[in-house]
Amino acid sequence: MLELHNGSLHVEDITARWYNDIKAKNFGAFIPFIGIVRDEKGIDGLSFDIYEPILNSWFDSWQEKAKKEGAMLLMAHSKGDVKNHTSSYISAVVSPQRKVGLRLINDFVEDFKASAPIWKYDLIDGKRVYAKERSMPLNGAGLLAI
Amino acid sequence: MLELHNGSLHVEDITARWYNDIKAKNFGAFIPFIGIVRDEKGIDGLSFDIYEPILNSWFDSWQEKAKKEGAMLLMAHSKGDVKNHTSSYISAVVSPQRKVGLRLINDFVEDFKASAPIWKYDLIDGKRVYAKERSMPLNGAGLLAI
Amino acid sequence: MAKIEFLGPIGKPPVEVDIKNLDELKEIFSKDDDIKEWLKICAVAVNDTITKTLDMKINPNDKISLLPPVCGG
Amino acid sequence: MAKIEFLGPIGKPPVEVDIKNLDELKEIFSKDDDIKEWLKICAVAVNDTITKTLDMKINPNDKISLLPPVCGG
Repeated sequence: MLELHNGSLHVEDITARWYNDIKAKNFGAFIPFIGIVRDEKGIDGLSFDIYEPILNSWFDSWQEKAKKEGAMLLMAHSKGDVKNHTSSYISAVVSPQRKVGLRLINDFVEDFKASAPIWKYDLIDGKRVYAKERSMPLNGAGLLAI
Repeated sequence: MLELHNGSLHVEDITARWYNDIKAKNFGAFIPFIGIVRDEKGIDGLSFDIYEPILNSWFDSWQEKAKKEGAMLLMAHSKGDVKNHTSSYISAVVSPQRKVGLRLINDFVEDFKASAPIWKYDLIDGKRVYAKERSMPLNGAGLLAI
Repeated sequence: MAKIEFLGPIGKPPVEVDIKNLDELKEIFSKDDDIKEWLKICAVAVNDTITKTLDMKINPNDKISLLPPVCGG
Repeated sequence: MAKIEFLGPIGKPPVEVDIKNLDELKEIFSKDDDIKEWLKICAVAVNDTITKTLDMKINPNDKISLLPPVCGG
């Protein structure tokens, strides 16, 4: 399940809801990865744009992959502004097996960083500044380069 | 920080407390691993014995390791009986860096399984049955073997 | 006419173009100095699937999206 | 006298023994059929540190712990 929220994520509510949804489903391991906005380089926070159609298909293909290993993925992400010291991102794996779960959360979060169509901006003096230096070109980038 | 609880862990309370403790500390990533007792082989739950002096020194040595990478570890474990579909174990890494955090939670949980002096019993018809088949001899086992 | 969307930080309103494949789109963009720098680093999706081939046929009503470098989380 | 603790599932009350090293403990245990099977799979801690050497000197008041195979989580 993929959910998008306006602004900061309510981490306690989301993880508690997920935990209560899955605890009786005999999975064994629940591994959330929670991203928290760091106060650095004088930013007030981050802001995000998301292209939902491709995010959804990217997530669905990972869900299929997880399903083949008996696992399930959950994800929440913020749209718009997220202040320092609040959360913009939670990914979680539920798995019957510890090792599968630990491998999946690693691979899923790494591929999320490389492939999810989400654009990050630093919030500086009330303005959005594209975090170009920290961003990664998608696989296939440069197709129309002249 | 290592905390031991009698019976099942209150997952929502523990993870919310940890999250609130660390969210303003600029770590960036918070990765809990939550173990949930599976209903299998006709058990009603699990039960645990813990040898605290060695568990504490094992945990402290991992905390030192994490500290050298700028990260921090948190752990909660149950003593005594834990019913199916409730949690007996939470380990968490907080890290400024995603990759360090993901590697640490993997290595910490794996070594926990191999090294933490905790004994597991299946609860079957109100009796504790040592989970011998799933248990691992500690490094150095057999020293006094005849 | 195919619709071209410029996603995220590109900050350019959508345009409509009359093209039969992506090669023709590249030709059109070669005259647009605003977009040249972005083209080097953007991936291209046709109807929400990222494509890696320029000879892809484009139909009227197709949606073409330019996706700049990403940084979720 | 050193104190021997049998941890977890061994389910045996502690005993006190008069020994100068772990080799002597091994000798004493060789006569105890109850504990023989456990010895093959148990690690041994002296004063809460797991040891891998039998010639370790044991002092009076030392605590020796037998730790059977573990399975936390």
